Amino acid sequence: MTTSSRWEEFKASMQPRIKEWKFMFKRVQESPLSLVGIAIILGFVILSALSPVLAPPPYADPFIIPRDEEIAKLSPLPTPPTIEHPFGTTDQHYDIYYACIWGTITAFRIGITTVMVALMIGIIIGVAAAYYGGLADEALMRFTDIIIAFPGLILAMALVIAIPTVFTLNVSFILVVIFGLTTFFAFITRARMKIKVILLIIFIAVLASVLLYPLNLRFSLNNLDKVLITLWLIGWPSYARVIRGEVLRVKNEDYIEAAKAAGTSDLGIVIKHILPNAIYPIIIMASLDIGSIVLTAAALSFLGLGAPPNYADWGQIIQRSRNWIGRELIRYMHVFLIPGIFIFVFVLGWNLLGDALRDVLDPTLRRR
Amino acid sequence: MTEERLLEINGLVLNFYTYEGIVQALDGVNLYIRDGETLGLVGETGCGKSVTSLSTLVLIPSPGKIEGGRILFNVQGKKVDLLKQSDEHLRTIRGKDISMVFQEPRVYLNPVYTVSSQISEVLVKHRKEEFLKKALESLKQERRKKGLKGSTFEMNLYERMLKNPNSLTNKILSKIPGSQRRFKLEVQREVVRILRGMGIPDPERVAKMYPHELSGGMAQRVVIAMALACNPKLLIADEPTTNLDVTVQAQILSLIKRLKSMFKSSVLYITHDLGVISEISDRVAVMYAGNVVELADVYELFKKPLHPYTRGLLESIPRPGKPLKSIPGTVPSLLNPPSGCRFHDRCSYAMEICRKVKPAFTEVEKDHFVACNLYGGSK
Amino acid sequence: MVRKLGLLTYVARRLILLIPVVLGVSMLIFAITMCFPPTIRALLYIRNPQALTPENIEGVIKKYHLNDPFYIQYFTWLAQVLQGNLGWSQTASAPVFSAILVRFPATFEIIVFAAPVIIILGLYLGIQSAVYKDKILDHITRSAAIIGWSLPSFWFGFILMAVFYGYLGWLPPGRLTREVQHFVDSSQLFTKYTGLYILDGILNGQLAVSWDAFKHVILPATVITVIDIALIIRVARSSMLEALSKGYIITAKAKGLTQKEVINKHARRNALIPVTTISGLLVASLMTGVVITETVFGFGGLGSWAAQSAQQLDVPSVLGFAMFTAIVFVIANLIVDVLYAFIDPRIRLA
Amino acid sequence: MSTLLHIKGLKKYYPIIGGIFKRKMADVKAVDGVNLTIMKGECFGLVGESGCGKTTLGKTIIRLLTPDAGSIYYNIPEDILEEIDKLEKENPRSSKLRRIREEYDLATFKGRKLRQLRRKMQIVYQDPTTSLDPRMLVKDIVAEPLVAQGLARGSEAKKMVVDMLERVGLSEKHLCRYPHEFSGGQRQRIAVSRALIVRPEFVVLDEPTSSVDVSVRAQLLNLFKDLGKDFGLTYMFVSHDLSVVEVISDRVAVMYLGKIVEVATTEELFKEPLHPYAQGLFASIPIPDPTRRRERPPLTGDVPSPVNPPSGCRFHPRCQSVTDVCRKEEPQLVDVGNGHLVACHVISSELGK
Repeated sequence: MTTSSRWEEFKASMQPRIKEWKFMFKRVQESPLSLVGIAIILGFVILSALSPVLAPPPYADPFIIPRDEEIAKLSPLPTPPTIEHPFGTTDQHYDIYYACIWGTITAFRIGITTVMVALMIGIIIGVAAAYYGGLADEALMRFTDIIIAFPGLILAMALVIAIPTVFTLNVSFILVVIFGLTTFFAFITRARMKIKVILLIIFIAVLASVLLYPLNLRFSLNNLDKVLITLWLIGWPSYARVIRGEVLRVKNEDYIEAAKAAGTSDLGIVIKHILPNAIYPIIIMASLDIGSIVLTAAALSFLGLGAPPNYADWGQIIQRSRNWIGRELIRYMHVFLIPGIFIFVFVLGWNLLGDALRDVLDPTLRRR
Repeated sequence: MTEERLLEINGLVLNFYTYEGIVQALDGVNLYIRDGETLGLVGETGCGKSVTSLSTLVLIPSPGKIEGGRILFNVQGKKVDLLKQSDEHLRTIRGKDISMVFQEPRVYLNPVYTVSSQISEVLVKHRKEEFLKKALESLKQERRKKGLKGSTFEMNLYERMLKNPNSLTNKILSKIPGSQRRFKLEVQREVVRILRGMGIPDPERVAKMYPHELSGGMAQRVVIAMALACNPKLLIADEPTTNLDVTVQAQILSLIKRLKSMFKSSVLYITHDLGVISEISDRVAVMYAGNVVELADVYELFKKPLHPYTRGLLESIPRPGKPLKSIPGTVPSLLNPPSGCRFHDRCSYAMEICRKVKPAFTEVEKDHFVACNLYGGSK
Repeated sequence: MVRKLGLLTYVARRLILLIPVVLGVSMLIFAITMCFPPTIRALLYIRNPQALTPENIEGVIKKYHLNDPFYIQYFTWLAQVLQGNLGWSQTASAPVFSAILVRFPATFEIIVFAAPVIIILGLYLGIQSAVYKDKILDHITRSAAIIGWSLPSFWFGFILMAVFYGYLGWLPPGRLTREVQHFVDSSQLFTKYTGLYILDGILNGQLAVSWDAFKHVILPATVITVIDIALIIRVARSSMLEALSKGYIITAKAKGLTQKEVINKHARRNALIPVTTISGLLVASLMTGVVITETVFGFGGLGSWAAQSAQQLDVPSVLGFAMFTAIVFVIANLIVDVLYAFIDPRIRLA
Repeated sequence: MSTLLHIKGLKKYYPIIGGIFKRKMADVKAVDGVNLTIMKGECFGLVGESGCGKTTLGKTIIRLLTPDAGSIYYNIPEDILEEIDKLEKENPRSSKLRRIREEYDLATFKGRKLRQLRRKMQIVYQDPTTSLDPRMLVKDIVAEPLVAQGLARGSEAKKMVVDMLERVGLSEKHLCRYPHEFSGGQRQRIAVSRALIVRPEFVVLDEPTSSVDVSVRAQLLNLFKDLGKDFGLTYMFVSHDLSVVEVISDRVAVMYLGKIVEVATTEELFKEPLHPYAQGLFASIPIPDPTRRRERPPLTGDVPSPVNPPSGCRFHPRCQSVTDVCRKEEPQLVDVGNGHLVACHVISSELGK
């Protein structure tokens, strides 16, 4: 087969997909609010890309907020916006403009990584629970019930203070467990003999090398890292639940049985049929979730459990307003008002996008 | 001739405005139903049968819009165009003069209310006066028997409601718990009576059940009971037996036949099953892609079908010993319906004119209407 | 009869399902405690600060088996929890359990004002929004819901405080004005019957106290309402839309019922079912909201105590509070499940 | 004609889970002791009302479901079948019987053997809107069995797919489309080509025409007939539509509540059904001819629940000619001549006289 004909074939097979996308895009265009959402998120993406230009970092770590220590010594009170500090400064003279610009990247980092990790864990657990059913299902779902029983922020509060600052990760142990499990599963399923042998060899090699040179990684975590880890740990159960429900729904469809009748293996059915048909509600959830994750992270910062005091993070700046609860609050309004607008608009953007996605991807509204 | 027509639909045009464009669902539908007859409306999926029936009740599903035509209905000897009636007037017709039975009875019953509460709703809506009188009568009788004189609160309430059904005070008074005990009892009794008339065994028990506790056949009987509760002049049955078993279907069909002759109602029976059509109807209307293409007596239609589509349809019925025939091609999309006669691209008799001119609905023989250019319909 | 049995079985099954979840909650809390060294864990067992001094800390560790394997520790810990001993709260200078009991009424006051508004107004707006889909009212309600859902509660609280206290001077932060607080705490004329100051004020005949307490509750309750109402609106709207698209709505219309009857009788009852199930989530959301808003307004309830404890790394208080919220959530969900079975006859047979 | 399938005492129960601990409360006895033989190259019709277990029976025979009891002998020589009968009578636990069953009895197949069976036995579902994955292109749908069985891939597979599509009346231009872009009849053609692309010997057609329009139904029936002849297929045609079964099947079995009540050649059965249920069923079919309207009253009552089927003959509560023995004893299929089997006490006692 020549390359050009292969290209033709690729084009032909892509055509219906492009048609689908066009159709979706048309639907998106019809709801102006979703366009606003997309515009907001794009705006923030551009903002974070341009942040080194908009607010040149004075230190090696760009997330450290610059401050004028001399002035801070003279007057620790916040100063209102000036030309030099367009958004004003906080007490101790931290620059709010700088914090807002670089805080965008912090927000993206928190939102997107958390959703990614939550999605990954959620899909694995949800699919496993639904597919194996029975006792495994019951156990996994009770486990998610337990985590869901805690209001997210409150469990996060408990976890953030519980995670130690210096963290030793036993990499050897994890490697042995991962490869051990893979090999084990390969042997109990109908994988090809070649693969089984290769996996066994790798496992023995890993075991031997780990026994010879035990690997331990020591992490030292700042408060923001703890927030991230916490959010990763508590974000997945709702995904697992929804995915499980979707898989159970899809599992009973005729085309799954038809695939079974075609002789497709269990894993093939999961990957080729179940996941593509079950994934859409999760995508909608994820985009709505980024907003609430950023809100939770900001709330933790607001409670003094998040980013350290000199770190570019929106919630952390607002937290500083807690010093003037009462009448003076209005005098230093800029301290909480401006970063708050950033959080609000950022979250609003994701929520608008999620809302629009729900309409576009809603299977009940799809044409037949 | 026309004076005996109970319902007459003339040139009904209905479009759906969807994301993908305008679906021309009904393209000038013509049909009429006489007093006391059963008209079978037959057609394939998506040809507009159900839309026609819903339009008759002026309940058009959401993106749809009626853009032309008339629906004449005989209300107390007077012909009125239903499409021009006020919503208030229509509500007195719906459920009382025209009622409807649907496919999938369990979808069309509210899952959170019992059978009796759903049937009594329609009774209270349209036959309230009758039950108030009954209740009042039985109350008076009982008191006479006991030798009591004067009146009770309940009695007063009924009398006031009879005199002035729409007064606000009466409405508020009737909200007092227990104030309408006897009235409700009368309604309940009627519900059970109607259910028994449907051939439902143990109607008292069924009345207290929720829809999900009923079998498909039983649920369909309940829906029919609901539709016939007010003795309507026209019963529209939209594929009422499609998802039922053949043995249950036979039961329902004979039930409808029996009730029809009992109540002297007319029936508009919609189905895609030619067997059912020949079983139940007096006359048949054949629909194709938003048009009624042929309307005739059932014997005549089966013996001498005129429209090529009707012929094709009758020939595609599997008959042992005969080769199976089918109509080539598929049903067109109503987003972009074929020009002229909508059947022309599947028709083996298609002429040049069929591509351009939409055939008119003409009476070719007495009471036999066809919309086809073969029969000079294009004049 | 069958139906009743079905309902009983259903409730029994829900109750039995509670056991593993409650046990699991305790295990998770215990797992979190295990992240701390024994010297901090010791705080979880003592009932007064004198019991834990640098001299006798070893004794405490030994007494509660804090160096033993984790499963032994779990059972000793669970035994203490079941006796109502959740440890010593340094923040409150009181045992955690009594600290929760003392502060709960304050939080309850906020919730009492917020929750009914959230549910009733949220339902009303959601249903109206569905009935008038794509009309002005729908657009306004939906936009308002999305905005409410996107608002950072602490920021919104600050804005409200800046306006209504900083600028207008109307609604002060805190739980009571200082003088009133003093009166409440020390006067012979005032007895704290319930701990709900508005109610206590009425019971004591001191309406000024009630009024003062009410003024302080308004803003926190508003913040929680505005943020959480979005959840109910959204679910109510979509479930109402779904209910309106069902076949039985056509039946109801074909019966000749008015639009109002169709909506109020046939659609609404069905739309209530998903709203009921989501109310459990609302409880969790309220608890989170309380932590933030109480901190913003310096309102001395459970939430601000928990936030303060977390900041001061007061482990027993934070964990005690977390366990408390989880138990509240689980019980709320049980109630929701039972309600659900009453609304939806189908569930009883499952 | 030789037999392709021997089905003996086949049972398939679905558990009902419920109660406080979600334990098994009861069984839905979907298929409850079915004996059948299907000949090579015939079209075997299976009729009955919904919920009588006909679809379950079809799926169990091709082992999409695991039977709870019974055996399905596939392509088994007559002499071995006789030996099995003998062994079962003498010593049902003998190791020889086990060995034979492992070789011929599909009910015992597992793992790789089961997957290889998929090459020989295929199924076409009732509703192609649900049996075709909405997120896959036609070429991937049709090629799936080839790829899964490792029979062909890439351009070779594509060529086979195109050949197959052309055979069922579609063409190469339909390759890169989603199922929702087709009409019902075309979708069913896609489903047929997926089933036939591995060149199976036995195909279960599970109400394949009940979701398509009347004018298209005949096209599909003709297609099935042609393909059956060309590919030398044996069909099991499951349907509740008797008129369709009448034109396509060679022999027909009538099923009621998990049991076969009557088996006969199509002509015999449609001319004179013997079992009272079969008679009632046949009388219930509306005939598309207004001059031949039904006179006989329809069967009364609903089909009982398959969880607690009636004792004895399962049809006895609805039967007109019920006798005492019907309530107690379960009737067995008896040959009334010409391979016409009926399970009815009344008929077999008449025959005995």
